[in-house]
Parts: sequence; structure tokens; C-alpha cells
Amino acid sequence: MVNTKVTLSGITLDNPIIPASGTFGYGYEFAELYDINILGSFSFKGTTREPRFGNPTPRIAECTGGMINSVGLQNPGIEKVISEELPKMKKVFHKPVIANISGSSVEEYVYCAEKINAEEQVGIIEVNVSCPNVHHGGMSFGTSPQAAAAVTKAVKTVTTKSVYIKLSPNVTDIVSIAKACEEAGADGISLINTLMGMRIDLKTGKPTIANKMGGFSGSAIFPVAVRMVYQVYEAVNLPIIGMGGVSTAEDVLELMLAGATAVQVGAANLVDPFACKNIIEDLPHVMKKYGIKDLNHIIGGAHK
Amino acid sequence: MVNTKVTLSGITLDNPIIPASGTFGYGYEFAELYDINILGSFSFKGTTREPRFGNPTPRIAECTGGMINSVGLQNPGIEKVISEELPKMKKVFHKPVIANISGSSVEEYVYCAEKINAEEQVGIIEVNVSCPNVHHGGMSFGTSPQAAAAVTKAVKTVTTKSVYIKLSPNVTDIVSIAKACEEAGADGISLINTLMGMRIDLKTGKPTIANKMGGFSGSAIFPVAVRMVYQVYEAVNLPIIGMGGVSTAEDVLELMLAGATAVQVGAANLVDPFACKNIIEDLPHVMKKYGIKDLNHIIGGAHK
Amino acid sequence: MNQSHFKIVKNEPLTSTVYRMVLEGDTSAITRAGQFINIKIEGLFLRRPISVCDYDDSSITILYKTVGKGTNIMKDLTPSTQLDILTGLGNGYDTTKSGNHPLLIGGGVGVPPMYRLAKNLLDEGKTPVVILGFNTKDEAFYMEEFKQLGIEVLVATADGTLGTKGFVTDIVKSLTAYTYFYTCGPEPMLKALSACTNTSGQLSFEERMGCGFGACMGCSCQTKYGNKRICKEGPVLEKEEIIW
Amino acid sequence: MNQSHFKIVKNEPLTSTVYRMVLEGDTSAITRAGQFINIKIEGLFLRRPISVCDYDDSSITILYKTVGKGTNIMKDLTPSTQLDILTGLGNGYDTTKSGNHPLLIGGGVGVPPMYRLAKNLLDEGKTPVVILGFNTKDEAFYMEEFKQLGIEVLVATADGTLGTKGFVTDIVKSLTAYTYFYTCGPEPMLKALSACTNTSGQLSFEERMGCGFGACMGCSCQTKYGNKRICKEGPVLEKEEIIW
Ligand SMILES: Cc1cc2nc3c(=O)[nH]c(=O)nc-3n(C[C@H](O)[C@H](O)[C@H](O)COP(=O)(O)OP(=O)(O)OC[C@H]3O[C@@H](n4cnc5c(N)ncnc54)[C@H](O)[C@@H]3O)c2cc1C
Ligand SMILES: Cc1cc2nc3c(=O)[nH]c(=O)nc-3n(C[C@H](O)[C@H](O)[C@H](O)COP(=O)(O)OP(=O)(O)OC[C@H]3O[C@@H](n4cnc5c(N)ncnc54)[C@H](O)[C@@H]3O)c2cc1C
Ligand SMILES: Cc1cc2nc3c(=O)[nH]c(=O)nc-3n(C[C@H](O)[C@H](O)[C@H](O)COP(=O)(O)O)c2cc1C
Ligand SMILES: Cc1cc2nc3c(=O)[nH]c(=O)nc-3n(C[C@H](O)[C@H](O)[C@H](O)COP(=O)(O)O)c2cc1C
Ligand code: FES
Ligand code: FES
Repeated sequence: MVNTKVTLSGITLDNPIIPASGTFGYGYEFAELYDINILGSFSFKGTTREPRFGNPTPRIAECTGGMINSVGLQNPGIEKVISEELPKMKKVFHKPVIANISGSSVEEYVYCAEKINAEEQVGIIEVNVSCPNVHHGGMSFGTSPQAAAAVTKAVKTVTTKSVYIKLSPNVTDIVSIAKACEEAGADGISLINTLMGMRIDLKTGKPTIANKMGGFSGSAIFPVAVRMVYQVYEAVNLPIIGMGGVSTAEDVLELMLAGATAVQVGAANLVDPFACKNIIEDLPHVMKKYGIKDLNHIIGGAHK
Repeated sequence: MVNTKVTLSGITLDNPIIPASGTFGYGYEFAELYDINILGSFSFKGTTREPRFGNPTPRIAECTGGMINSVGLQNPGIEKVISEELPKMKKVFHKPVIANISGSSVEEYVYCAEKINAEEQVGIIEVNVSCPNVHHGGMSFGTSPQAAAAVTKAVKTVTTKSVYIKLSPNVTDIVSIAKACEEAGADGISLINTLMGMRIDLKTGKPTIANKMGGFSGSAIFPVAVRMVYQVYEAVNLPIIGMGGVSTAEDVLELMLAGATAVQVGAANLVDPFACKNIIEDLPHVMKKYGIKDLNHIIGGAHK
Repeated sequence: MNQSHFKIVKNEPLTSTVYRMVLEGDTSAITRAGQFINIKIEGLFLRRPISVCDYDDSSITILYKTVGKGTNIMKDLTPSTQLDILTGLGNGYDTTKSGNHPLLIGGGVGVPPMYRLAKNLLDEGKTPVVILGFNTKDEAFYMEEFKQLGIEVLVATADGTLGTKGFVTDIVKSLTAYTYFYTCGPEPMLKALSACTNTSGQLSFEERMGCGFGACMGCSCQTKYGNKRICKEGPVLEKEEIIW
Repeated sequence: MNQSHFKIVKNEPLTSTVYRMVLEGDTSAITRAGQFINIKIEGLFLRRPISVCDYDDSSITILYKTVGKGTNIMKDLTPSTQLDILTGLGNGYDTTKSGNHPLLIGGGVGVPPMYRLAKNLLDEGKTPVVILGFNTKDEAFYMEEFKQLGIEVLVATADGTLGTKGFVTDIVKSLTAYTYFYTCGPEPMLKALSACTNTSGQLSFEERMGCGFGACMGCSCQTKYGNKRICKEGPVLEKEEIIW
């Protein structure tokens, strides 16, 4: 028997597989297909203070090995998330969840963190400082160490939950931003969010998605994810939730070797609703193939 | 008949297809396969002042839709490039070429630019401020507007050729860097160089390439290239040579709609030595399909 | 929703750009006409959503037009190829509101879902009239199939090479005795129909999709009754809720 | 170099992990034993370099071991599948230096190029002796094929289940009357051979490749005679030039 249990800030997960925010809704679409309690945890759709419809459609474009989305944080707002979505979620998922929050001001982050702090099922608050879709919004916080630190510090003061800062890959120096979050008291780092990308429709000659640019994710971005997880692991002493293009159990091992303690799966869920289930089922076999008895032994292994 | 001729800083190319630096050597491997004079131009392997062996091997890793290289600017040094490689190149290619130069100090760029300035066949000097493989080298120049501007200004003083600055995509704000180059007197912008990426070999648990990280290129990075060409076109008034993941005539049109005047093809040459030839032959057909009579009409078309 | 493998039984051209594919597999998740399936195509990242034209216990018929990468790969697939497909997606048409004489209006590749809908309405003892719109005679398909259901079929072509010269709206405007309408087709057609019909009705929309089953919010639209996902609360919306 | 399409004629296991594939197509670019081909595999970005084991006017035989994604896809390809292949890559072995009694030493999947090399040397009237090294009996292959050439074949297995127990070097050390050596196999074996042989020789190296035809500098190595590209000036290097 192999051990797939890993621990994030005191929360033990049966396995490191976590559906990524924005690609798993609040879980119930997937709960129709399989018992989602097999998951390590899951990160629900990014929540803001006010309800948001998000960006105009089309919001989706296809790429080689990936996709671009410009959903723009569509969500019913923190109040409704707590009053309507979480109770429904609780019926299908019984483990600690990750609450992904977003905002366009420090106050908005604080507001959301404070509200969500009261929710027992929330184990970790994942602070998205990196969504590239909100004008004057998340993006700026994730591209400056000072701003990321300010959000981290403010959120930490209003919550007793573990706070993970989710970083954007669209930066010159991911390490300096991760370090700033560490110094500001973050309990962990999630990375990477989507790369900024764009497609143009040859039939119209215009950008494929209405918002022009959007977040590029899927297998194509995996090498960038591995690189950034590796760099951040080398520089900070916090647990890392790695993500970006993961679609197989092999990918999970690779991100863990780079330094991730747990791994999120995003776009893969959209094209294969059983992606997480398949990865969880494959994981022990692939571990055996590579002679891995305990996942904890390989975290950061590529650095040795 | 469609028109595929485009003009870069006064140099008219029969078509916008240019093999990218580092993926076409000095042309003669390909000249064995087809008459490379069908190309618009080509950008030869990055040249430095001293001869360089480059990084230790393995230098190559595979990715979904792309590859990582950490060649590290292997080249025989500017003197030998001029005395040995260019004369051989001249025998197989008779149009103006693009000289790609690199350096780890402003002086080294200036040295190379001055030397290469005497070469008649060189039409454009492409200043690589973005190679991610040289420690204390190219990378830093391409990640700061000030440094990029300093290189631009210095190179411009020693050459009468058109100077294109080749930018790195591994930055928070590509536009500010492109603008700084424009203000410093650049004649054009080439983008994008490779994304920094990494793979880990599950069999060894260690980074696949000896240098750990390397430059990620190929179809997978195309959406990032389209985005950055679009952003730079909007902000600067210089011709852009677009590249990053181009492998079909459709990709060429997409980058031109985003704002490129010409297009380089990199990694695609390595896996299909006829890639450029095929693109050039397909281009008129694909233009017809989308009702394009003259390529010049679509440059930047997605912005209208 | 269901994910399963289907085997191609037939894949044949109906016109120079429209193909019919018959797929064999588990159809148990399909509950209504107007639902769609989402097809994984080797080598492409996103699945391709295509309406169910007809189905029985073990097979699905789809009609698709070759417009891009995915559909051009599909047209070259040979019988017995296996495809990974999500079935039972979307709300589909609600036939309980039809009244006795509903109009079914399909434009171009909006025609397919009308076929199963017509069969369902007939089974329920109603008398649907079908209006099909195409650009030109050479692009027209499925008129015979509809006629064989024993219902009235009216055709409009933009260039007049078949049926009425003009648009489906020109035919609709000339009719009065209908009780409801169901439609699928290009958005300008849906909008025109919404304006020129004098009954309530249901309209099926297209949107670029990330998942097709409600997980990504890629396909959302705003309606008078709140935000809806085209893939989940749609693709069929009621005339009254649509914000044009 | 040549780029062309080959048709798989045969694809069969020799051991549980080593397969033989016979490909039909234009072999005109191949000039020497020890050259390799570079195979495009649907869905993977980089081509896969594999040595030519044997060839004639219209076919190539390769032997490959399943070690990762590409070779595991290859083993499932069925006859008549078309493959896009670059042929005539690398320098190959120079037989002019062999003398009359060269040793040919192949380790694991370094065995294949020795086969054609042995044939060439025989054609030139020389008397090669072949030494094959494997981990264990179950992983051994091609001994019969070599024997059928009518030459002496010596085998070493690490666990002694076949032939000499130990490494190919153990056999080489026991021999004296050879005039030259040619080898291909894992790098530690090449290094050990370089040390224990008392003649000059040629050794074939492996390196991760971007292109396989000299364009990318991905496969460079430093030798006493300057930088060389394994894919172009290699894969075969002379014992004297190698920097270990
Ligand atoms: C609910 C629904 C039902 C549909 N039913 C049918 C049908 O029965 N027959 C039929 O021929 N077509 C139908 N379509 C349209 C069909 O999905 C597109 O024609 C198809 O996805 C194009 O794929 P492609 O790879 O050939 O084109 P590409 O342009 O190469 O596709 C690129 C991307 O854009 C998406 N896309 C392109 N056009 C559309 C579109 N019109 N709607 C949504 N996404 C699009 C693709 O899915 C893909 O993600 C339906 C669409 C929806 C949303
Ligand atoms: C000149 C040359 C001749 C060769 N001849 C043979 C032969 O005759 N028979 C045989 O079984 N093998 C041979 N190899 C090794 C063969 O190329 C690899 O086993 C194969 O590329 C592995 O591919 P994969 O997708 O299964 O493995 P993966 O590990 O999934 O491949 C990932 C990447 O690494 C590369 N790679 C992995 N292992 C090697 C290796 N050992 N050498 C070079 N690149 C590697 C792959 O080409 C690919 O780019 C040769 C290699 C070279 C360089
Ligand atoms: C449709 C979609 C919606 C997303 N929404 C969010 C979000 O609300 N909050 C967030 O932090 N990340 C969001 N992301 C980013 C993912 O959580 C993840 O960081 C990214 O997609 C990279 O992982 P992947 O390549 O596995 O998709 C979204 C991604 C997609 C594809
Ligand atoms: C093997 C290899 C070597 C490269 N060497 C150089 C170089 O010497 N100078 C340079 O400016 N760019 C170099 N590049 C970057 C390419 O010119 C190009 O900018 C990049 O690969 C993106 O294009 P692509 O996706 O089409 O490959 C190299 C790329 C590859 C793959
Ligand atoms: S396509 Fe994902 S929610 Fe509709
Ligand atoms: S693999 Fe490209 S030069 Fe050898």
C-alpha cells in the first residue's frame, strides 16, 4: 500500500488532488457523476463581495493543448454563496474546502475573508490576487510584491483560517512576490493562475473572445507551472499548492517533485469531467511504477 | 494573384516568413533540402563576442505542444561567424538576412553590432535582450525598460542597419519595455522569445535538462505571442516581427492581424524541416480562403 | 449527463458541407429534443457541442456542418471509430406548452433538433408545421425526412432556388393559425422570429463552451429571470425571458 | 537527409520490451551503418531518434525498446500505418579503419546498429566478432540473426542467465587478437570499453535531440577536436577524440 495522504497547514487530505477554482463550480455538477468525496479537497468558484455576471460572451477560445477563458469571476456574491451555494455543496462534499476569494480593493478581500471565516467547512482561504480578467482588479495585486503583501496582511487579520495566496504567472519575478506574501504572514502559496493569452478569429479578423484577452490554461502551460513551483519552493518555506495544466497522475508527481504539497486540476475537468477521479485512481499505480511509497517523500525532491 | 510582399524598415520581403534565430543554424542544413531563397529572410543563430559552447547537455525536453531548450547561445563567436559562417551562408541565401546578436554587457552588444554592421548581406540587426539561458546575461536586459533602452541606444550609435529589439515574454509589462526601446531609437520590435519553463524526469526525480530551466517554445506558446504582439502594436509605432508557436499559414495571418508585419517560425523548423516551405506555399491559398488579397491590408486588422 | 464511448455507424454527406453521423452507444441520459452532446475530438482541447437530431435506445443521429478544425476532422472519421461523448446536455424543448399547432422553425444547422421535436409532438397527438430556411437549394437538407413524418414542410431559401424566396420570417408572417413556436438557428433569425411571431415560443441558442455541463460559466447569458448558462439552463430559452 | 513517408510492414515484439519494426519507403538517404532515423509520432512534439538496424532499397528495420511515451505509442501501431520519418541522419560508422578482425560490441538497444555494420564488414571481406550485452536472458535478442550471418557471437548477461556472467568488458578483456572496435550502448559501457580496449575504435552516443539534423545545437558535445553535434558530426565518435 502506498501513502497518498498529504497535509496542508494542519489539514490532512486523503490525496493531493484538488479541483481548481472556476473549473468545478460548487461541486454538484460533478457530484451527479461520481462521489466527489474521493477528492483531497476542492476550491470553489472565485467569490467577490457583489454578485458579478462577469465579462461579455464569447468567453472561451480554443488553443493547442489548452483554452482561454474570460469568464471574469461570474459569481452570485459572497452573501449568496454562503446562504445558497455552500449549504448545497455541503450535501455532496463533507471535507474541508478551499474558499477562493477575489476583489478589486483590499477592503473587498477583507470583507469576503471575514464573511467566509465564519463557515465551518472552509479549511483554507485561497486569495486570488491574479485573475487577469477584472479591470483595475485582481491583476494589479498579483503583479507587485507590495500589493500582494498588503492583501495578505489585511486578510490575515480578519480570519483564523489558513490563508493561501494564489499568484499570477504573468510577472517578471514570481519569487519576489511569493516572498513578500510569506513575510506578510501567508500560510501557503497557490500557483499558477492562468497565463494572459489571446486568439484572433480568422473569419472575422477580430479577437475570438469579447474581452479580447483572457486566461490561458490547460496542458500547454504545464512547463511554466513546473518552473514557477520549483522557483518558489527554493525561495520560500511555505507549503505550495501547485497547478497549471495538470491532467495526469504523472503530472501530479512532477509538480510535487518541483515542490508542491498538493496539486489542483483546472481546465482538465472541463474537457473530461472524470479527470480528477481518474487521476486519483491512477495515482497509486503510477507511484508504484516509479517506486514511490509515500507522496510526502517526493515533495521538492527535484531540488536535492 | 495575392500579394504576400511586406516591408520591414525599407527592406521588402517576398513574403513575411522568416526562420527564427537558433532554429535554422546558418541555413545550409536546410539548403540541402530546398532552395531557401523562397524565404522572406532568415535570422541566423544568436551571436556573441566570444565563442560559446553553451550549457551542458541534456539541453532539450519535450512538452505538450512544444519543447524546452537550454542551448545557451552556442556559437563560434562573432569573428568566426563573419569569417566562416557568413561566406558559407551567402552561397545558399542571396537576400538580406537578420543578424541576431546577444551579450552579457552593453559593450558586448556594441562590439557585435559594430562588427556585423560591416556585413553587406545583413539587413537587420536583431538584438536579443531576452535569452533566458545566459546567467547574468540577456535576461536582465529584457526585463527592465531602462536596461533595454540602454542597449538599444548603444547599438544604434554604432550601426547603420535597422535595429530590432527582441523581447522576452517573461515580464509583467511587455508594453513598457517595448515603449522604452521605441523611445531609445529602435527601428522595430521582435517578439516573443521563449517562455521560461521546466520539466522534471520522473525516472530520476530531477530536472530533465542539465541547466534545470530553459526556453519553452512551440505551438503551446502561440496564445501568449498573439497577446503580446497585440499589446505592443497598440502601444508603439514600430514594425513588429511576431513569433512564438507559429506552424501554419493560419498562424501567420493571426499574428499579422494582431499587428505583426513579418513572422518568424522557430521550433516548427526542428520537427518539420520543411515547415517554412510549406507555410510559404500554403499562404496564398489560405489568404484566398479568408478573402485576403494583400497581406499589408491585414497588419493590425484585429485592432480596428 | 453521461460520459461514454460511442461507435460511429454511419458518416455521410447530405450536402457539400453538411454531414449526418449515426453513433451507437448509451443514450440513456437523453431526455428531450433540443438537448445536445459534446464530442471529444482527438488532438483538439475542447469538445464540440452538436444537437441531437434523433435518437433511440442505442443510437444517436447528428447533423453537422464543416466550419472549422473539429468538424473537418469529424467528416473524415470512418465507421467503427470510437468517440468519447458527453450526452444528455442542456434543457431541451418543453413540449407541454406547444398547444395543438406549433410552428417548428429551423435555419441552417438549426434544423437538426427540429426533427426529434417534430416526432415528439406528433407522438403527443399535436400537428406541428415545420419551416426550414437555407441560403440556397444546394445547401438544403432533411426536407424529405420531415415530409416522411407526414407533416407540413415549408421551405425558404434566401436566393429563391427552393420554396419561398426570402427568410423563414417571411413564411411565419404569412401564417396565423399557430399556437406556439420552437426554433433553432443563427441568432439574427432568432431575433427576427422573436419579433414577428404572435405567440410565445422557445428559442435555442449557441455559445462558445468550455465544458458544456455547467462547470465553467463560459457560456453564460443574462435573461430577465437572471443569469443562465446556455449549456445547462439553456440552450433553449423562452421568448419572454430573452434580453436582445 | 531525406523527409518522407514510410509504411509499417511489420511491428512485433522480440522480448517483453523490445520490438522490431519494418518500414517501407525511400531509403536512398541512408549511406552507412550506425546512422539513425527520426520518427514523427502523432500527438508528440519532438521526433524520436532510432538507429537503423538494417535496410535495403525499399525498407528499413529498426529495433526499439519501450521506455516512455513515444515508444509505447509505437509498439501499438499496426501494419500499413504511415509514418513521417527523416532518414540518413548522423555520420555512421567508418568501416575503412576496421582492420581484418574488428570487434562489434552492442549493449541493450545499442545492439541494432551492429547488425548492419556486421553485414557491411562481411561484405568487405573482414571477419568481425560480435559481443552482445544484456541484463538477463529474457531481455536478450538478435543472437540468432547475428549467428545466421556466419560470424562468431559472444554474449554477456549481468546475471549470468545467458553466456558469460558479467559485462561485455569482461569478454573484451579476455580477447587480444582484434584490430579495431565499434560499439553502441549505454554511456557507462562506452566509457568502460574505451578504457579496456587496446585498439582504436568508434563509439556511438545518445543525446536528447531537438531536430536530429544539425539545426538546433541541442545535442552538442565537446571533443578534443572541437564541438560536435551528436546528430550531425555524431552519433559516432572516435575513441581518441572523446572527453570523458
Ligand atoms: C448547443 C449547441 C448545439 C449545436 N448544434 C449543432 C448542430 O446540430 N450542427 C452543427 O453543425 N453545429 C451545431 N453547433 C455549432 C457547433 O458547435 C460548431 O459548428 C462547432 O463547434 C465548430 O467546431 P469546429 O472545430 O469545426 O470550428 P472551429 O471554429 O475550429 O472551433 C473553434 C472553437 O469554437 C467553437 N465554436 C465554433 N463555432 C461555434 C458555434 N457556432 N457555437 C459554439 N461553439 C462554436 C468550437 O466548439 C471550438 O471550441 C451547436 C452549437 C451549440 C452551442
Ligand atoms: C542516435 C540515437 C539512436 C538511438 N537508437 C535507438 C535504437 O535503435 N533503439 C532504441 O530502442 N532506442 C534508441 N535510441 C533511444 C531512443 O531515442 C529513446 O529511447 C526514445 O527517444 C525514447 O522515447 P520515448 O518517447 O519512449 O521516451 P520519453 O522518455 O517519453 O521521451 C521524452 C523525450 O526524451 C527523449 N529521450 C528519451 N530517452 C532518450 C535517449 N535514450 N536518447 C535520446 N533521447 C531520449 C525522447 O526522444 C523525447 O524527446 C536512440 C537514441 C539516439 C540519440
Ligand atoms: C473557466 C475557468 C475559470 C477560472 N476561474 C477562476 C477563479 O474564479 N478563481 C481563481 O483563482 N482561478 C480561476 N481559474 C484559474 C484556475 O483555477 C487555474 O489556476 C488555472 O486554470 C490553471 O490551471 P489549469 O491549467 O489546470 O486550468 C479559472 C480557470 C478556468 C479555466
Ligand atoms: C533551439 C532553439 C534555439 C534558440 N536560439 C535563439 C537564439 O540564439 N537567439 C534568439 O534570439 N532566440 C533564440 N531562440 C528563440 C526563437 O528564435 C524564438 O524566439 C522562440 O523559439 C519562439 O518561437 P517558436 O515558438 O516558433 O520556437 C531559440 C529557440 C530554440 C527552440
Ligand atoms: S460551457 Fe461551461 S458552464 Fe456552460
Ligand atoms: S538535435 Fe538539433 S543539432 Fe543535433
